[in-house]
Amino acid sequence: MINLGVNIGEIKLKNPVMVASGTFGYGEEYSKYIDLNKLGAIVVKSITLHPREGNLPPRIVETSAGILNSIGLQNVGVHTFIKEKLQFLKQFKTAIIVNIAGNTVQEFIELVKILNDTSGISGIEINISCPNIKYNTKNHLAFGQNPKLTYKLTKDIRKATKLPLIVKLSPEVTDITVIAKACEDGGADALSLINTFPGMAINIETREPKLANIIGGLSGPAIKPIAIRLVWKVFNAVQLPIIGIGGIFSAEDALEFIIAGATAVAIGTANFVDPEITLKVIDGIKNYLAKHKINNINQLIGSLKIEKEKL
Amino acid sequence: MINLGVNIGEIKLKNPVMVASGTFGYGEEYSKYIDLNKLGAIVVKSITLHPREGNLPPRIVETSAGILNSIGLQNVGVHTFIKEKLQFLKQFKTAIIVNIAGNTVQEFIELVKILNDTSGISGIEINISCPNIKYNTKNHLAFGQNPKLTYKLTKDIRKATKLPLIVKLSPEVTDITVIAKACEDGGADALSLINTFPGMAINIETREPKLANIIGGLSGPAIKPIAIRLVWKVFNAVQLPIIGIGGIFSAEDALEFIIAGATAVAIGTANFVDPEITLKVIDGIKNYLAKHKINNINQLIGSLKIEKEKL
Amino acid sequence: MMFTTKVLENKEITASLYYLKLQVPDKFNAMPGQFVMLKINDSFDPILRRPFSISGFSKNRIEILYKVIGKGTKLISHKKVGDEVNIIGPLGNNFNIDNSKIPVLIAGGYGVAPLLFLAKNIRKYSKNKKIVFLFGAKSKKDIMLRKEFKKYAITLNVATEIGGTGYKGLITDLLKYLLDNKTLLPEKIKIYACGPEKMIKEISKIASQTNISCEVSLEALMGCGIGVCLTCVCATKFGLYKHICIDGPIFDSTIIKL
Amino acid sequence: MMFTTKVLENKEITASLYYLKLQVPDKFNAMPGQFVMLKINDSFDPILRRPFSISGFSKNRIEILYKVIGKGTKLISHKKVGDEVNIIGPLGNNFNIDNSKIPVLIAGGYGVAPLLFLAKNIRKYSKNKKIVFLFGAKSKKDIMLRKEFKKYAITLNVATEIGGTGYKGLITDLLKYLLDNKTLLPEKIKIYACGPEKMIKEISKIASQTNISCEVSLEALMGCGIGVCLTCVCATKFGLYKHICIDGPIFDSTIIKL
Ligand SMILES: Cc1cc2nc3c(=O)[nH]c(=O)nc-3n(C[C@H](O)[C@H](O)[C@H](O)COP(=O)(O)OP(=O)(O)OC[C@H]3O[C@@H](n4cnc5c(N)ncnc54)[C@H](O)[C@@H]3O)c2cc1C
Ligand SMILES: Cc1cc2nc3c(=O)[nH]c(=O)nc-3n(C[C@H](O)[C@H](O)[C@H](O)COP(=O)(O)OP(=O)(O)OC[C@H]3O[C@@H](n4cnc5c(N)ncnc54)[C@H](O)[C@@H]3O)c2cc1C
Ligand SMILES: Cc1cc2nc3c(=O)[nH]c(=O)nc-3n(C[C@H](O)[C@H](O)[C@H](O)COP(=O)(O)O)c2cc1C
Ligand SMILES: Cc1cc2nc3c(=O)[nH]c(=O)nc-3n(C[C@H](O)[C@H](O)[C@H](O)COP(=O)(O)O)c2cc1C
Ligand code: FES
Ligand code: FES
Repeated sequence: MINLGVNIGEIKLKNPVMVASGTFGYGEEYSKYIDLNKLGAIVVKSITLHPREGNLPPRIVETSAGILNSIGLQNVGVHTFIKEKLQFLKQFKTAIIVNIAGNTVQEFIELVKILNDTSGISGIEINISCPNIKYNTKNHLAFGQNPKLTYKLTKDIRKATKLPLIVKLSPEVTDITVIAKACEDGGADALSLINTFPGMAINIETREPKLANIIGGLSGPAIKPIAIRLVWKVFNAVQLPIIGIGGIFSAEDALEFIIAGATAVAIGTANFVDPEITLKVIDGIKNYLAKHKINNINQLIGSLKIEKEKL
Repeated sequence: MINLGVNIGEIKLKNPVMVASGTFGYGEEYSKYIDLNKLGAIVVKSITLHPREGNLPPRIVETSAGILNSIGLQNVGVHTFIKEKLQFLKQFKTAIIVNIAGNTVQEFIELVKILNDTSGISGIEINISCPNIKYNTKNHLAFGQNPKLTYKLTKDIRKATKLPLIVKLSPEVTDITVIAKACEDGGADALSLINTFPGMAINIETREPKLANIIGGLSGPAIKPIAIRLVWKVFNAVQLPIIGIGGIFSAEDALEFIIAGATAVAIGTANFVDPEITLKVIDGIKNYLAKHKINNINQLIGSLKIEKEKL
Repeated sequence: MMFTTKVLENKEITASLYYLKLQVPDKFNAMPGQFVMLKINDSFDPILRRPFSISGFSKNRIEILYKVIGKGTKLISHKKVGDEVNIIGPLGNNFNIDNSKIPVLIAGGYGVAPLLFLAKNIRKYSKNKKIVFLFGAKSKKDIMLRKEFKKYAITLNVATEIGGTGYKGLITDLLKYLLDNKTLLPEKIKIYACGPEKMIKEISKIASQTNISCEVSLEALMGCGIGVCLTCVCATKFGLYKHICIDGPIFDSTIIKL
Repeated sequence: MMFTTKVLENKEITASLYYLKLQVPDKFNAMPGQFVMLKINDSFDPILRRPFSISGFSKNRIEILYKVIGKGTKLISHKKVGDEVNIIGPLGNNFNIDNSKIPVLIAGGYGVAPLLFLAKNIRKYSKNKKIVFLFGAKSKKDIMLRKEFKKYAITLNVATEIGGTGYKGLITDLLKYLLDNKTLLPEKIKIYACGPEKMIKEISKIASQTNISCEVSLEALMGCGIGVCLTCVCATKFGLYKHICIDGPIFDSTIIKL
């Protein structure tokens, strides 16, 4: 028997294949295409304290091997989420991770407190890196771009909850290990990387941005090489388990992340193109392990072979 | 008559289409495919004080809509460059920009001093952002990732030369406007952005990095949306002319950069796929201007239309 | 549902407009107004699926009428009989037929696709029902499938912008003309429209001014087509967004804000 | 030179091995050992051109023998007669024929491509010259183009790893065997080899040990094929890198370090 189970802090996953926040809604639509019980974990679309309408359309641009999106955290708000969406998700034997977003530390804390009292949640992922909203921080940089803010936010949330805490990092930083360490020091249980890259596209005929929000977040295979490198960098800098995200469209892609140091992976954009992709990735990982006679996926995590003198 | 001429500081270009450092060698090979006289400028492969053999192979990986390279600044060294390569380039009526790289401020200064005494050079581009070499800086970060180092380096070089000075920025920073301002304050005449993104790819069968150097620089259409957004951000933050670089494969791509705020563009990876691409881009820009009845390319620079309330 | 199927036919019927016929599984059942998301190939450039209205459905077979616009549709036009394509569908809602009224179908350009299906369906259930079909296009050559319309006993009222056949002018001008001269009576008709945004906007305006019951088919850039990515929003008059892929693509013209 | 041309033929000749024939301009002139860079299509995935040895050349036409390995070659295998492809070439250097020696051509797998061209060329200029051709592959079915070899009066010495035809074992074992039993005399022959790296390594070793003059064709990941990107380096015994695309792909086996 091959063991596919991994642990993200105290969250036990039956396999390392999760779905990324914002690309799987609250699971309802995909339940028509796949058996949600088979997933490692479901990370729901970012939830805010109050419902959000999101940005003006157009909200998406197709780019080479990627997409830019500027949804702007459209969501039903935490109360409706708990009342309606979570009820649906609870019926599955799959870890539910609630991704939360806030504009201030206070908003995050309030959200966490509400979730503390809610059953059926395996963990919390804090989104400190959405490129589609304006933050009240210096230069409008996201929390996740400032190590001090990241540390403080993580610590304050850590104090407010016993739920496993995952911090989702922005790739738009000079040295991601500094941010990762801030999360570790602040008491995070795991890290998700990466969120989308801020990007832009212009309609040259009208000379207007293609997105109403001007900028959007770049996701998809285009960013995969960057994401793998950041996972590897962070894996070598902190002890926390890493959820690898960015352009995963196949089992091979997922395995690259795992070998680089990811304990689990989350699939984002690929869900849009192939609603069955998650199950295909799980099967592919299984076949790979069988072929390579590895009976426990944990042996693969961070197993990248590098000649010593190169480090 | 449509005017295609632009100025990068004191460098007058007959059109805004340049070629990016490291993707055009020293021009010899491409002279068999195109008339080098037609280019706006040629930026030569990074030159170092002494010849460099570069990194071990494999040095390239194809990724989705991009490539990772880890050449490692292989070059003939400044002396051979001047004696052999520059002689060849001098025969063309095209601006020659010499891209230089060094490990220390001292190395950069020495290089600049040698170039000061050399005729036939229109400007210097300093590469403070190569992802393929290890710097003697803190955390091995490139000069271009630290605003103070960037400022000091720019200022010291500025003092050492009267040649127009272009600084080539790394995209791997938290806030590129801070670096851009450091260059402006240090006395740079223009900015090139962007250099490649650090990235990685793994052979899952052998579990080894696909590049001998482990990491490489990501270029190509994959990074275009990120590059355009960074150009736009810097355009709104500093007064310096910008050379837009990143995934330009067509006139449409070049125009996106120009509308976002680039005074000129440099074509990199696309030269490998289509040696004639530069001329096609020049023609395409001309046709666009004619169609849109714009008789001076300078009117297009930074002409992105954005409703006020969105800024 | 998602399935991989075979191209039965893919031919150009007029300048850059293609008729694609695909095999579909037994379980596949479609209503006029619904659409499919078609995967172009295995490459990541282009990466997204493309939405297309179903323009005809019979057992084990659907038809798509598409115009070559950019990279994606160009690649689709290269597909040959027997080539495989992957489809998600049928998706979205459908036109609501009001049997008490005369259906007035108004198509602009490739907007004819879902309306052709609708017309066929109406004809299928009532042989003699009057169907008014207004078809607007740039020029004569863009008015295609005349034979197909004839087969289903549907008379076309054609408008071309540059003239050459039928009414010279916009299809919305033709509509106004037919309303003005009382050929069409507002209380007796229901409009079903599909076409460029400008046309939809104008028809919605006319419908609201004259109190005509009216359904329109909308388009939006779509990431997923199944209600997840939240990219395909359209503003409504009640301040809330609708998602064109699941709340639409068919909307009552009175609720949307274009 | 760079040009867009038409596919004249593209057919599978044995499991996942294809023979592609392309039209080339009048000015195109190729020598055995040279290669072309083929653009797959207009998509950016895959983005790079693919290098292929020229395996045959006659006026206005080249032949390429390629194996389907990954994304790029799979897409090439879908090309149909009349489809357009863009080519840069001919590129690289060529084999140096030493007329005073018996040519011993050693091919592993699709490494047969440039050697087929070489063999044809040698035959073209001397009808009766002895040509020794060692062809190694996995199994019998991988030994293709027997007719073509026959036509040029070239006798194949075949080795297959799993046996079934010819010598059972590696092609390098067959070479050793032929040297041991003096069928081939080191001072009388010159080796021209193309195949997997392991084979090239082994042949280079044998050649150096027995003092046989030997040229090998090397492969490397190539960004440009024209000497600019500096990705295709190969270490030499003198410490300096050579660029396989312009200094090669043909090298004297004594200078390279694999
Ligand atoms: C519900 C629905 C039904 C449609 N039915 C039809 C039909 O029956 N026949 C037909 O010819 N076309 C139809 N379209 C439009 C069709 O989807 C686009 O023409 C097509 O996606 C263009 O792809 P491209 O790659 O050729 O163009 P590009 O411009 O290169 O596409 C770039 C991106 O924009 C998107 N896009 C471009 N134009 C449109 C558009 N008008 N609507 C939505 N997305 C667009 C593409 O999907 C892609 O993501 C429909 C669209 C929707 C939303
Ligand atoms: C000078 C030269 C001559 C060649 N001649 C032939 C020939 O005659 N017949 C033939 O079948 N093949 C030949 N090859 C190998 C051929 O180029 C590769 O098999 C092909 O590029 C694989 O592309 P892919 O997309 O199918 O594979 P993938 O593995 O998906 O390609 C990924 C990347 O790796 C590169 N790559 C993969 N394998 C090789 C390889 N062996 N050599 C160089 N690059 C590679 C691809 O070009 C691409 O950039 C030659 C290679 C070189 C360098
Ligand atoms: C349409 C869309 C919406 C997203 N919404 C969120 C979100 O609400 N919260 C969040 O943390 N990440 C969000 N993301 C980012 C993804 O979770 C993921 O980090 C990113 O897309 C990279 O992975 P991918 O390349 O597999 O898509 C969104 C991504 C997309 C494409
Ligand atoms: C093979 C290769 C070598 C490069 N070498 C250099 C270099 O020596 N110095 C430098 O400043 N940039 C170098 N670059 C970066 C390019 O100049 C350019 O900034 C980058 O490739 C992004 O542009 P592109 O997407 O058009 O390729 C190199 C890029 C590639 C692909
Ligand atoms: S297209 Fe994704 S929600 Fe409508
Ligand atoms: S392939 Fe670019 S230098 Fe050889």
